[in-house]
Amino acid sequence: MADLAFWMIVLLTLVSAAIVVLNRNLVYSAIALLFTFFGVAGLYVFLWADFLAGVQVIIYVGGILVLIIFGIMLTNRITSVNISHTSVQKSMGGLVVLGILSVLGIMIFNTPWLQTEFVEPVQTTATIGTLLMMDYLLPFEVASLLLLAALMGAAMLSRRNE
Amino acid sequence: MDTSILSWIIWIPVIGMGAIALIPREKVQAIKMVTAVATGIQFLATIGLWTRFDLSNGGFQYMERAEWIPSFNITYILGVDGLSLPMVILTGLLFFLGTFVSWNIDRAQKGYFALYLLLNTGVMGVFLSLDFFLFYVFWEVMLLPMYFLIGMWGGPQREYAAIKFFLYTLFGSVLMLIAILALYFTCGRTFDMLLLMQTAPTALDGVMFWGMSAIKVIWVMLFIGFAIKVPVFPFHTWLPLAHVEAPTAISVILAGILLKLGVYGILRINYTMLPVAVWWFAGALALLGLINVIWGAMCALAQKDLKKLVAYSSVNHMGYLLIGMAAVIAAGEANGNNLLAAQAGLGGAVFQMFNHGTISAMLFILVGVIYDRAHHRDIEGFGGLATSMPIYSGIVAVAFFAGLGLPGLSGFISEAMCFIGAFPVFKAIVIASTLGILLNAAYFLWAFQRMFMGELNDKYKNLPEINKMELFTVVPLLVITVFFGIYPRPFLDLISSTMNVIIDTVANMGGIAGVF
Amino acid sequence: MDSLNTYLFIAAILFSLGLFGVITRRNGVAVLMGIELILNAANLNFIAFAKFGGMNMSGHIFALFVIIMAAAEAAVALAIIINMYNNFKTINVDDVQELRQ
Amino acid sequence: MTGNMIMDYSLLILFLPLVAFLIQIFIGKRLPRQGDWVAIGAVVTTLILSIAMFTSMLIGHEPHFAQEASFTWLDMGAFHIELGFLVDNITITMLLVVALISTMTHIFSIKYLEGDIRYSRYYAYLGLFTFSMNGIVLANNLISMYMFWELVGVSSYLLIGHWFEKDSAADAAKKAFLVNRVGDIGFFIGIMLIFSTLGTFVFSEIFEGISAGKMGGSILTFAGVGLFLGAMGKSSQFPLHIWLPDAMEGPTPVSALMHAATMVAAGVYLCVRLFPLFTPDALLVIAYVGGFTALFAATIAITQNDIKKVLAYSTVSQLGYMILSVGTGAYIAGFFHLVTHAMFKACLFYGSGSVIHAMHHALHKKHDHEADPQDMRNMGGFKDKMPITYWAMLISTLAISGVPLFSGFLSKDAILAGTLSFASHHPGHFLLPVFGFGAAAITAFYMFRLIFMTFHGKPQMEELYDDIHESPKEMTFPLIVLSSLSIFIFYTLPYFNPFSDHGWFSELIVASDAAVPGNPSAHHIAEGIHHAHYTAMALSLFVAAVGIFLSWTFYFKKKLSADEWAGKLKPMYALSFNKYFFDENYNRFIYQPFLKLSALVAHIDWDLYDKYFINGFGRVGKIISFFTGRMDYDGLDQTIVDGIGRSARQAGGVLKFLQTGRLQTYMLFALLGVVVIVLIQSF
Repeated sequence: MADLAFWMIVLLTLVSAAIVVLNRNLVYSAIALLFTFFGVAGLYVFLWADFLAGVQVIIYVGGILVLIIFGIMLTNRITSVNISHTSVQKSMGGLVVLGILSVLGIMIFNTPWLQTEFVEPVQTTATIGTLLMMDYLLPFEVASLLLLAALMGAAMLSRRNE
Repeated sequence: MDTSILSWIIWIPVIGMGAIALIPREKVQAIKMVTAVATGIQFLATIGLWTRFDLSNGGFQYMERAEWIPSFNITYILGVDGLSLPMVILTGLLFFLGTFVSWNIDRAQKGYFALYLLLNTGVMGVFLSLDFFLFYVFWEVMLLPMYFLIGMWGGPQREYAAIKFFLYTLFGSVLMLIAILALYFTCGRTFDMLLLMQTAPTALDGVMFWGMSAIKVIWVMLFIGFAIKVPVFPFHTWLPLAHVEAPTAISVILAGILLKLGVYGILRINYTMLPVAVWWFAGALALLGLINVIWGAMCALAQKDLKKLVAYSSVNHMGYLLIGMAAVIAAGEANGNNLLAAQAGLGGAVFQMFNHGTISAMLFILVGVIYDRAHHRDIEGFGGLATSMPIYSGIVAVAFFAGLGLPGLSGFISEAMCFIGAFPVFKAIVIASTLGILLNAAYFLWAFQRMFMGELNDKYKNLPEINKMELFTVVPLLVITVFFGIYPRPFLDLISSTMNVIIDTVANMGGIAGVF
Repeated sequence: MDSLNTYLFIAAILFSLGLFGVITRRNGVAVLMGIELILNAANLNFIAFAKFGGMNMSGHIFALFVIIMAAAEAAVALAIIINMYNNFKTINVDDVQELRQ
Repeated sequence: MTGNMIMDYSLLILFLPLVAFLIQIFIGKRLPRQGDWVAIGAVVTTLILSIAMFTSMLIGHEPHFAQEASFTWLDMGAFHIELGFLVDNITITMLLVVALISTMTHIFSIKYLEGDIRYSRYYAYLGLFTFSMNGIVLANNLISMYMFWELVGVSSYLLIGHWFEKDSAADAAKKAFLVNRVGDIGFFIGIMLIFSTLGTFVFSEIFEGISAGKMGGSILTFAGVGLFLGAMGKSSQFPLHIWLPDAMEGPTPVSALMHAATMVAAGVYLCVRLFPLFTPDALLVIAYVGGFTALFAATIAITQNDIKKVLAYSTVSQLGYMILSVGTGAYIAGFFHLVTHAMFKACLFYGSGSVIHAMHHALHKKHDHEADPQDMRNMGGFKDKMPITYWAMLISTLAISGVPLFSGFLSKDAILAGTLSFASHHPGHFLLPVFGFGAAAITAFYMFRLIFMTFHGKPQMEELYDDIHESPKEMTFPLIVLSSLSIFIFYTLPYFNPFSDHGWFSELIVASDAAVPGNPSAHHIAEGIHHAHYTAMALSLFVAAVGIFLSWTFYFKKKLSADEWAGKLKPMYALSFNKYFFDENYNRFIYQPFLKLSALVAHIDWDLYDKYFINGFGRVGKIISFFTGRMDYDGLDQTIVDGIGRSARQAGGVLKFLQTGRLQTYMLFALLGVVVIVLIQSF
């Protein structure tokens, strides 16, 4: 059962990811991306990362995807029926990407990964919280600074310069 | 002594340079003050070195050691001994005085003083570094500011002079680099000079390069690299040109310190790392010294340009020094263990280094003084200046007399020591080179007569007398010259322990020199 | 199913797809989507390593930071794209060919 | 006087003039009277101190008195030099002579140099000169002697060139220094030879070493000749005599100081000090050089018309005597002559200075700037106008001519006796006494010629005659003092026999034995001199009489015309008058060729070697880079590279689209690169 669910989620993720990159219509791509994100969130669940799965859904789906769709809306006339776009150098790109994939695959399967016994976590969210406030306090602050900077930068950039 | 005073001495000018970089180019006075303060502090620090220097220790003192590039065994080693300390003090002094000589530089002062301080760091670094790689780096650091200082602030032919100087010395340093690398790879991959001094003689024993003994090949390559700086006879022609075209302060530094770097290199590296080859080369060294003496003197005799005359006099004076250096082999078995002659010769050579530093610096400053006033340096174009500028001509007279080796002034003692030391080994060469004493006097006195004696040239009736700033730059050198001329003992005490170490190193190789 | 290699390979495929999108898409927003895919692939790796490395929570923290980064990046990138659109009246990246020979 | 006091006094005598020099040079101009009183005070003090030392020497009456003190000057371990003083009877006597002549010069110069623009400078240099000479006198080792030796050279340079506005003075100063340097080279080589063999510079140690046989043979001869070469330069012996007559360009009191007590005396003093180390061969060289110089310079003096030139050549000739006596072993006689000569020669120079001073003022009054105030042909009959000068000069002339009752007779006689004795032992060297007696005759002749031309006969420039006056007290005082000291009594005390040189001098100043094994002992030489004493006396009296008589007939009675005889002996006259063309020949065969050679060397160095050889490297480099440039461009670039390029252009028509400006393409290729690298790596 779990196996089946797992493979279903994998399939969902990969197929929707393929649609994201291959579909000519941007709106379709965006919607496919939604499913990809959900799929990845599902995989997180399988990996015992419940907190992250939540975050994934909230930020990616609730934040980034909405942003992307806004981007599409803002840059294409919504009235034009065909919000589509073409791709270039597909064959060449596909070849290279396949090459990369095979390289990665060979690497993945040939590397003797160091693995340790799985320990069932007591509570991931609390641990993450503690870690963020203790060990990773500085990166945490830097990240907040980064977000602030991104906010200001985005505002600055998208302003019409009169 | 666990201090980092040597590092401070080296890097103070760089701090000054940083400060200058922050000052706007219009604030010339501030730039000059910063230079003066930086060089002044450095000079005081070198004096401090002297006061706490252990005279009885012939080895290195104030050592500093730090990792730099461990993967290539490159370390940051500094140290000072009786050979380098006088040079360090001289460098500190001349750069300090040189700042005031440069006071009248009238364009691009910011760049000038920044480069000047960089040059200072380079020179100090060469004298103080005990790692071959560091040595080479400083050697090159010194080259570049010199190129710009001559090429941008020099006389009419400055670009030609600068490029010639640069190419000539670069040629030398390439040879030196090859030799350094050869030593590095044959002697256990280290640049540490102290280590090389111990390992090089044995590690190189029997090694051949292209069918020649590696020791000889490396020795000669290093020698040529240094000889260009000295300059030894066939490599000397960059010198008159560079000296003549350089601005006064840079001529002072060139003659006073840069020429000594060559000699210092030969003594520090050729003599202590490859002492065997000294035996093989000493005769040639003395002969080159003779040629330098006579050739330089004759060229000086024929000069019409005062600065060129002084420049050739450097060639001439360096000849005495080479002869003195060659005397070191007197201490060997083959020459009857004549330690006395070796000490006189080597001590004389090092003393001559210092004395030539002060005397030629003085001469160049004085040439600069008259050039600033008359805007030419043609000896024949003056006449009777002693009437219009009595103080100046008095000082010039003393400087000239110092240059011609008058007893009571320091130049005499070092020249005499060089001769006395070399005499037992190279009788014919020394006797021939005593002719230099005469020629020396001839060109200085003749120039003096043409410039200062005779009827006063009306054109120069109202030349202003030497001013306070110029006096300030000359008088310390004058005092040193007179003091060491009367009582040389403090100086010789300073160097003698180290000299004995070098003499021992070379003399001990006498036994195998025959086989070699 | 529940092995590290599986997750890694899934992540690799996801990465390759993202890369393909980045390389081939002409539309800036689409390129951005590709980048998001790549980032997701990376995150997947982190989490997978975290789980199979003895539930090391540092992996989660890293993933969290990547998500934060992604959010910031998406905001800035979209701002750029909108700016570009304002200037060039297109968001097709290959129409913006200032670098052309 | 205790030893310590002697040393203290010597130090004071040495350094007082130096202090005066320093004061004068730095603040002299700002002192009242330009500070001449500082200098005079200093030398007068040294004179008093010297007299004190001298009296103590006379009272103590120790012939072998000697006192040494030294300090370490430099020390490098094995190589160390001790500088020090040696005070013995010779030193004390010499110090007195130097102090006396120096004092007289200082006093004489007050009026002679009055109003000179560099009055304080002049006194400063006199102080330096005195200091340097005292240094030579006191030295107990070769190094400090050499140092002071050169300092003497410098001070002479400064003083001869005192009036440097005149080219001739500047030339003369330079010439003096350079000619001396030639000698100094020999001196220095001698020092090196000795030091490299014996390892010491101290006289006594050198002598010990030589007696012990550590040094000898030809090396010692060479060393001796080298050292003597230094003496030749300073004492202006043939062929290095050329600087001395020119040095007359200096102020006259300087000439007096230089020719009587300081500079030229230094050479003789050196020979006296170092006598024990000369080998027989070296001594022979010395004797011949000295003897020849004595005669040679005398022959030049005959024909000179410049009053100072006559005295200059006479000095050269007298120095030749002293050197000759060193060569024959009778060096104490030479030293004796040095002392007596100092008095009368200084007196003669002051006399001539006094005359020139008078002439100068007279000419000045007449606004005559053409006539030469030093030319004896413009003088004549000054006897009545300048009685003190006349009598002083006459006494000195009698002394120099070797007339009994005067000091010169005693010393000259001793020298001539020495040569006679030497010749009797070595009959092959009969020329030495011939030189000596010949020179004696000629000396008497030309000195009286000087007296007669200057002080007797009709005034040659009548218009001047009335304006000639005796010089002021400051100038006549030294004349009186020094001419009195030319009387025999001062040298023979406590005895009064004017025909015997037996006195305090011969008792207190005794010769030391030669250190070289095989040289005759001092006793032996003294014996020989004693033996030849009366023969020499008779002969010298005879030749002096002949000389004076001839001079009297030529220039006083005018029985024989000098001009006529000059015409008859034209070639010889011309040679003598032109000083045997030494200057001209040196100029033609040495200076000019050497200057030309130097110019050539400089030309080779700068215009050939540097321009073509060194810059040749640059030029060759340029040519090579031109060709490599050509090869690079025409060969490599145009054919091969461009060939590839051309062929690539067709294919590259496609490839150029690689540079699309599309970032994605670039990225694509970057990724391709990654794949390729990974693939390559994995193999």
